[in-house]
Amino acid sequence: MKDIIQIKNISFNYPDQPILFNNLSMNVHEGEWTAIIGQNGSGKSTLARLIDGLIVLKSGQIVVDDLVVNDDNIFDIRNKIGMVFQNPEDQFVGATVEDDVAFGLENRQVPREQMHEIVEKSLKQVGMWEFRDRIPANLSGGQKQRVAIAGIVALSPKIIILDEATSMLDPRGRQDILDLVYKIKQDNHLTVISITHDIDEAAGADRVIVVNKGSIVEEDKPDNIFGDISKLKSIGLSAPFTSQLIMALKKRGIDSPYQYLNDKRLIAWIKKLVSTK
Amino acid sequence: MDQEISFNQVTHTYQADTPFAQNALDKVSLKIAPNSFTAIIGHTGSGKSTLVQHINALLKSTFGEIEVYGRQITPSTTNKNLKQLRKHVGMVFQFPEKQLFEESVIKDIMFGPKNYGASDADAEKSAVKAMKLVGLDASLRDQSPFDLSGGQMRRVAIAGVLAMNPEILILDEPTAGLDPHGHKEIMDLAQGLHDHRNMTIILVTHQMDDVVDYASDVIVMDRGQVVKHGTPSQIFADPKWVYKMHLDLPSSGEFATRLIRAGVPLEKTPLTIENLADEIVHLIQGGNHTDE
Amino acid sequence: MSNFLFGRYLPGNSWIHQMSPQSKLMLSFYFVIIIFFANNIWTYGTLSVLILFVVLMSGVSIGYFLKGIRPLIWLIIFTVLLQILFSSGGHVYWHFGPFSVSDTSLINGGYIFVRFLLIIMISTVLTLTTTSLAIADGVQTVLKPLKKVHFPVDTLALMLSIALRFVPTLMDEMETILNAQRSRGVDFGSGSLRHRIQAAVPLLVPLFTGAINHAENLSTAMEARGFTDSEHRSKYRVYRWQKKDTISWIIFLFVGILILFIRNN
Amino acid sequence: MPVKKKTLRLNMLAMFIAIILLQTSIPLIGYIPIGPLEITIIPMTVVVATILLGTVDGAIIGGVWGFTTFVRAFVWPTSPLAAIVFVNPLISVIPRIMIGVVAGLTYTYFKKHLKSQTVGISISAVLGSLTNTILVLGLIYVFYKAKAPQLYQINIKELLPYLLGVVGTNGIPEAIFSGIVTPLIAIPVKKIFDRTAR
Repeated sequence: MKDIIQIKNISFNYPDQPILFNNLSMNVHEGEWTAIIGQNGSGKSTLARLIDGLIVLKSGQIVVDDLVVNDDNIFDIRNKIGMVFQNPEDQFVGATVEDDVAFGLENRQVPREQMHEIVEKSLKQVGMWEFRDRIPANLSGGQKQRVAIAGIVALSPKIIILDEATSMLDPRGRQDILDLVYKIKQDNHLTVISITHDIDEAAGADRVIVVNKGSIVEEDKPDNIFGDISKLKSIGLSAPFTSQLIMALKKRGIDSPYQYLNDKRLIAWIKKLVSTK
Repeated sequence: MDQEISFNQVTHTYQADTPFAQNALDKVSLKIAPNSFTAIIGHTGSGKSTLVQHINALLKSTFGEIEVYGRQITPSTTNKNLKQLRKHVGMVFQFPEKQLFEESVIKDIMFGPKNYGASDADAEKSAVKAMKLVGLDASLRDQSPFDLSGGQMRRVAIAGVLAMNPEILILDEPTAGLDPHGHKEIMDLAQGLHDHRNMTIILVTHQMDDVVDYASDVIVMDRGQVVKHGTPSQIFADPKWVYKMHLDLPSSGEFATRLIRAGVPLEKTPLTIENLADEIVHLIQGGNHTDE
Repeated sequence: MSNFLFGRYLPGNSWIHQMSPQSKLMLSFYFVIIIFFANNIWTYGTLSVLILFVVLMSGVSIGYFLKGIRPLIWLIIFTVLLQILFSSGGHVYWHFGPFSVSDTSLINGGYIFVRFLLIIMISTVLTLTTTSLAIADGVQTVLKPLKKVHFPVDTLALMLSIALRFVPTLMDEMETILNAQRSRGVDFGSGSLRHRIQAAVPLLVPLFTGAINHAENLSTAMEARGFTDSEHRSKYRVYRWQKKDTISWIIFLFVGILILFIRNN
Repeated sequence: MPVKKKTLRLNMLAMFIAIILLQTSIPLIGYIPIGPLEITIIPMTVVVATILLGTVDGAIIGGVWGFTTFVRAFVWPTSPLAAIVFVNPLISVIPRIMIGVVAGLTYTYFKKHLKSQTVGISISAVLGSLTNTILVLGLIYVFYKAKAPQLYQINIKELLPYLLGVVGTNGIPEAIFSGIVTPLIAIPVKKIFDRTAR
């Protein structure tokens, strides 16, 4: 599998602030869903902005789909990446839903007739076509995030970065958005990076990268990472629900060969326990 | 004097006398016991915020009376009397760090007490106490609140409310946007205020896990009415009803319904992981008995 | 709320609704200019007929207009009174100190009253049939010729559209801040003047800092979506010139010429 | 200018325009009515914008306020003064633009020559506010002298003392309060702004 994003020995700090990344390296595989987790202030959002060239690197190199992130390539790179940010309010540029979806297309000087077609298609994909005339004040946070996703779909990128995109939504809105992104990822063969502190969001990923204080603590499949509850706790994260349940069962003398299972496998295992005994 | 909060047939109409008139509260009657930890839940637009804003009289009812610790609020109560009431009801809004404005942390926290007539010395005393309470280091007192981290700013804002020594504390989604660690700290603070300082806590939230972990009472709002009021286990006993209200079950309940759907015969909806584990163990061991 | 700046948009599909915002904008402006030339009963009469016709074509009921004007009535009466009491000349019926009432001042007072109504009616028609967004677009089109002298017309339009989009957001935030400070014991709208002005500080500081944060985040989001500058973009929303615009212009120009002929020179 | 700075400036201006629009419609944060007079706190916003964004942008924000005043004088006049005076675009717009210009120049001067930021901001605010008052008065007088056509043909000569009275009695307390309150707003806001614009 190709490494669609390669981060090579990068270092970075904000002016007058301590160093955030020191010689950090990581890769993102094409077509995978990668979750980057860590507590607030661990530098994960900065990482997303560096990949998109929104902040300038001090040293090291980032390569996105064979292009080095630098001033010359920046617009080509932004064509390849769609970002959904944390605050639904602060990424809604247009006066109405359709104007907002069109914003990115206008920036790329797409001809008008084509724009109308793309906007309609994109809004239908996220189920917001009926809301096209609405102004942002009359939308919920989840609906605004949907519009943001439509704005990204309209530009047909190769990579979607969710930068804490669900952290301001209620649990239901959160799941809705994740399901939607998953569907869009499958339909369009995209790579997804989700930056989050929601452990259950990360549990659904193909690969998890744990970041703490600007360096990578661990990088592996969710199964291997979520087994070590005490380690997660030590860097301010909670354990996924399923790990907590396995622990609680262990305390009651039900021994498990596993530390972590995803929802489906845990359900299957419990079912087996209940029916065989 | 009666130490409780009671609503008697309270109706609140937005934009009364216009074609847009809308009942945000519709004949709400309820009682919140002193020193309870009450969660108010309901989907967006169900009237939760309107409800709590009546408790500290930011909104006045269109009809009906409210009594808060013996102080009456009716549609005709004058603003002067309302201010006295607000002193006793602290309100922490969503993203409270957005209300900070003073040049130093200590001044911002002193702002509330001073508005209610405390002397500089008294206000400072309460502010210092409040800083300690929320776990802010004393060395931060003269810093600009705008130089702090997001989590610290939120605590300054909460300290600003606590410095007024309210008897009732209303928290509107106090943990929105925080990571798990910050979340737990704020919720533990609320619990500490309830347990050790006898405060009545009213929590508006979407997080059902917090409801079962912290609240003793739950009020469910739907379309401007109170549709259920009870303990967490009473509220979540009927998953179908919970879903009908566009609400979620706590994680354990959610997981349990999936287990049931997969054919694991759990008997009742567990509220916590411990409950769920107990039930599973019970099933497994129950199975042992029949096998023997 | 999307129509904050100018009033209240009423959705509809009337002749006037369908006209392009740029010609509505220009025609309203033109109408105010012809009012300057009206000076007798015939000219005022003609303009009143025209405005009634416009109101009719807007599909909005006269009652709605009258309701809209009601809050302004004291202001209008006060201004008309000023006019009556302070103008001079003609046959004086009554006078006291600097005040006097004469036949000319009464007639002029009447004209001023009509003028007021005409202007408020035309601007009300404009704002009832055009969204703020369309007005912003109309301004952009009207200013387009200024591009030749390197006036950043498109930047201005984008700025205005972002501003209009954020007014409701800031308004909501203002309300929350207001409530938060009220719960901290601030008494707004009462007390001494000094107290009332200082009460603006706990409102405005959070409002401004919030707005600055919005500006920063929005900038990041815009750049992530490929924004470089506002002068090199295609346009999604376009209001085309229509036959209805041409016909309206012809009518208005005709009335304008008519006014020049029937006014007292 | 780098893209980042340009976009940020565009959005900062947009936010201040939005704030001005809010202030012209919500009394509590825009103008404080006292009897027949009203003290507006919008000049403070123009001064704050000037201090953060510079003289040119301050003038733009002032101009936007002026333009709003002009439009409102037709659509929704808030006082006879507005209906009579502000329908003249020169009287409604120019003084407002000059608030930014004067406050900007004063602020830049005092930043170099004065240690105390508060005093510098305070003086800029007082002068900015006075500029507005003096120019509105001056322009009313100029247009009366020049016998310019009036939308409402009112005898300005008789009215002049009244206009001077209203504007003057508003203008003096307005300037004083601007001087006191503006630093209280500008200093914390500048802190956030500087961190953002870094």
